[in-house]
Amino acid sequence: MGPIGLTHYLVVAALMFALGVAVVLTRRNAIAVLCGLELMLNAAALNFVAFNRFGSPERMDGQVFTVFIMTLAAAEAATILAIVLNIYHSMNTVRVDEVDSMKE
Amino acid sequence: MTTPYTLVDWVLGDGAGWLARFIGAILVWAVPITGFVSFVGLLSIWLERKISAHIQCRLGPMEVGPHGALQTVADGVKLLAKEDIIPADADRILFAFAPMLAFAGTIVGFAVVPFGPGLIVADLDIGLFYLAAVGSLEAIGVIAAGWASNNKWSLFGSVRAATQVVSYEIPMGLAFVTIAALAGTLSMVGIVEQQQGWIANWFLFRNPFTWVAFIIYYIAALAECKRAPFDLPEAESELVSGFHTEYSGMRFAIFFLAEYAQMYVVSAVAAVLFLGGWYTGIAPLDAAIGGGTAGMVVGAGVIVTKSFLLVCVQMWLRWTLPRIRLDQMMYLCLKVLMPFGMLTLVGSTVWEHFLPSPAIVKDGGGWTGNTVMTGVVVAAIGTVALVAYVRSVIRATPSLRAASNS
Amino acid sequence: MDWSTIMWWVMAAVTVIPAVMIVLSKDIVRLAFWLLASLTGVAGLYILLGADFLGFTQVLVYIGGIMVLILFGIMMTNRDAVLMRRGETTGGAMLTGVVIAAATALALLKVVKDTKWKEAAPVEMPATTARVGEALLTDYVLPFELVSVLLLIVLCGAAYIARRRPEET
Amino acid sequence: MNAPHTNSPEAAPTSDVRSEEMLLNMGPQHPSTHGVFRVVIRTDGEIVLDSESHVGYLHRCFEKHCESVSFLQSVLYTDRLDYLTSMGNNLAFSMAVERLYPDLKIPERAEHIRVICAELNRIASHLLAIGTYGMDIGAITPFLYCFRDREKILSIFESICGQRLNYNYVRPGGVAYDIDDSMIAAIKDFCGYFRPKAQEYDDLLSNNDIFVRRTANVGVLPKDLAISYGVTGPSLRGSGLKRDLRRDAPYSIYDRFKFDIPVGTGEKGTLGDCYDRYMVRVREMIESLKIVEQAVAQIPDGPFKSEQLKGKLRPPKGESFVRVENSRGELGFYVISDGKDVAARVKCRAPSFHNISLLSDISKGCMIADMVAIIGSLDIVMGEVDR
Repeated sequence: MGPIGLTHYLVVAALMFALGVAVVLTRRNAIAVLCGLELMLNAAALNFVAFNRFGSPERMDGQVFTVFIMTLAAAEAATILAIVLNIYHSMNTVRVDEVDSMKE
Repeated sequence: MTTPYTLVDWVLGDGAGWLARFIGAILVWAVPITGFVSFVGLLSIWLERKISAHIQCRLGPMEVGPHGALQTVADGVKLLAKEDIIPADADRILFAFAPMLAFAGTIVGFAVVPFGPGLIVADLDIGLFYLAAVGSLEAIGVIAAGWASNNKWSLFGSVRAATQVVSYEIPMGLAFVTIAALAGTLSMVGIVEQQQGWIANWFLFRNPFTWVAFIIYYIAALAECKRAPFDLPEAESELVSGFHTEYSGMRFAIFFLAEYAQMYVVSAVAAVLFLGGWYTGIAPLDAAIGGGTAGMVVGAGVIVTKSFLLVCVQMWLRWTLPRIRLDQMMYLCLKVLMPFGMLTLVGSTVWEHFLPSPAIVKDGGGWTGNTVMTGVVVAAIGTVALVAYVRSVIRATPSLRAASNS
Repeated sequence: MDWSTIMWWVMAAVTVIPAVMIVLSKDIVRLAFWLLASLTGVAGLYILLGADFLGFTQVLVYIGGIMVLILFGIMMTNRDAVLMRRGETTGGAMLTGVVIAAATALALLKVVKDTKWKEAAPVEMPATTARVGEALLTDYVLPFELVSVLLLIVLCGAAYIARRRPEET
Repeated sequence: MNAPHTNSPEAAPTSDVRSEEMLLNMGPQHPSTHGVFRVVIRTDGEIVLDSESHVGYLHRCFEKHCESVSFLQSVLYTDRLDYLTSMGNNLAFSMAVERLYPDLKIPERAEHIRVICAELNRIASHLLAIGTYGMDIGAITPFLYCFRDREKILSIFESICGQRLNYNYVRPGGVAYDIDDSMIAAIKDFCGYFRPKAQEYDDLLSNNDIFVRRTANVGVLPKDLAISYGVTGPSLRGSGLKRDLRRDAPYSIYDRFKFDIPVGTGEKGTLGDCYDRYMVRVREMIESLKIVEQAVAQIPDGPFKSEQLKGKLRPPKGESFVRVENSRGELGFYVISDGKDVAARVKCRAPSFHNISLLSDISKGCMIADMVAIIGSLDIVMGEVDR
């Protein structure tokens, strides 16, 4: 077990991403799905920062990207929650598989 | 790069290894900080009782110790001995976890609050940003408490807490940014050092807009601490006790302590940002005290006194004002504080661009043309406010006045 | 093993174990709190990577903002505890999800293992706050402004979507 | 910020939108229901869609008691009706019994003492109402200020009749004990003390911006709705109707005194809102003080109870109805006597019961915090609602 390198971070990010995928696929509650999405976004952001740190520490691109990811995650969370609240208002459910009125 | 553990270095010297530094940091800081938080809590609770009592024409606790000074200790012992009740259908783990989260969320804020020159756990170069970040941790604890209690009133309390804390972070952040833009640094020590010299160097008096920033910060801080008139999350006449309705014994005491510790944190931050930190505001006096241990002791006394004065103002407000309603709370934040905060930020930077403060004179000096101008503006605002107040008093309910004069 | 290695393992554990618990936990509020722990771990990893500004931004945005929003959303929509805890996942969905997630994990790990990553020699990272700010306002000023506009749109849009519409029935 | 909370049903969110509704039990153990009162609220978030009042937790069979104990003993039970205005309750019941006797003369001195006590008690009751109302809104200090002054009145009562809350002082035929010069001096002292103090309540509450914003335009009670529900007292006058039995149907010796009847004017918001009801109470205290001052100034010497009523009361066969303006509204007693020493039937018309009955009508579409403000502004006493 050598010093902590890029691979360590990538493994953590990969695990996080896979767990995020698992949450998104197994959950039916829209808010739980949102939590899974946040996990996946964070995995990607962690990769960006790690690449920045170990790839080109003299530049800031990875960190700036992460800043944008966080901004977008915040925007996404706000929008999703607004939609979820609206769906809950009109259909009284937050199950993603029960919101199917556009199917037929 | 700033050294993270100033006092640790001071105690251990430079040669210590990481383990020694880590344990040293815990010993040197964790114990005093926890002790200080408890002391702040006990003192504030006693102060609150006495202040409220004197505001309300009564004496307050008088029995235990001189002027009831040990009443809070006695209460603490009582709370320790009380049965720890967890409601039957509560989420037991979250219920137990919530007070700790609230307390931890408060205590981490102490990491960047200076208690005096050199007396700071970590002088992070993004100290102010750190404070803004951890400021909402306590709210998470409150939300968890409200949810875990499985009580509708508690749930209302935590929904209100969520709404309130998230909203008021924005005007608070705007006030932070106003000062950070003036100071050019986010480090708490750096900000204090910018205010060295005469009282005119305090950021409060730097330009007229920082006055507004101070008021905005203070109102937002009241809301962050959930103090009256923003005590909606625990509004006892509406929500029984809000989020801590179901809490008893030590868990309740921890919430209580967290609330008072947070009151101290926001007040100390106000002292650092606006009121010159550990400087007395009298340049020759500061110079006479000098650095070293004497400076540390006096500086600690000054900043703690300033903080406690602001804590007392919070108490004064609490025992004077009624509680505002939820929609009014949001109105105040979104339609009053936020526009004013943005105006403050812009106005302050524009003022600084055209009328820059002179380079800080470390010893003496400070009363410059800028200061005079600030004084004029402040005096004008003060006069307008005074006239408005007198008018409102004169116009107050004429019929009742007529009746009581007849 | 030095301090930063130990801290890395701690932070990695704080990140991954709660992430596993997110998959396993039945209760949606518990799930949200596990997410909170996981995101805190990520913030710790950022700080270990020398990105202290990002670390505290993570705390500010995720824990102070998004987590509170999520908890708020849960409280607004899941009042019935029984309904909330009952039958969140079906066996089939669980199986499919776990299989796909495992496949993803394996694929990603293989990529991580097989690729020869260009790895610069580890250097001490200077304070990042000023540099991030500089980068945002020079090289990335256009995306920065676009993101601001996007946030404004989201602000209006979310308020519009979530508002009460009593006239509609 | 001051958007009016209208009471029209269309202003309330339509109920056929399925949204996050919650049934909330406010009370019977809740700090703001002023006793064991229970309101079941259907809320949408913080907005009250519907509310249903449940009373009866404090029912004590007052009327049945009166049919089994003597008239003098019944006075004791009237104390417990509106326990904050026991003097007024005693007075109303005593007058109802006295009216059963043809040509009974109550001594002048007794009448004066009755008026002084009733009005002082009205001040004490309004002080408590205002104080607890401030507490409902979240201001704790006015409560203590009000209690400080109420305490002085209670001390006066204590010296007069030995009791601080349930006086059992006004009895059929007069009052239980005479008052002496030191008590009159204490009452005069209080009048001089209290007049300037009233300004303190204005400073603390009436002119407080937050208080005004919390109460103005909240819980608007239109005049016609108030009349149709039989609302009386300050709550009715808050809606702008100048109706006060002391003026409109004078009993005892109220026709001799000069006083005004404050009514709501909608000065800070809509006519009949919580602020108007609150303000009527504040102003009524000053009017009561005027009555006390006049009564103390002209109190004659003489007996303090009628010589005609001695021993066990056996009113002649008949029935009587008396209503008085109590601090919460019109308190009426309907007493039927069949010549025995116990009443054949007693019916009490309690103002709080009528005042609280419209709660669900005026609280539709308000917020939970407003619900508290509305209950507080109606100023109910559960002892009287449930009897």
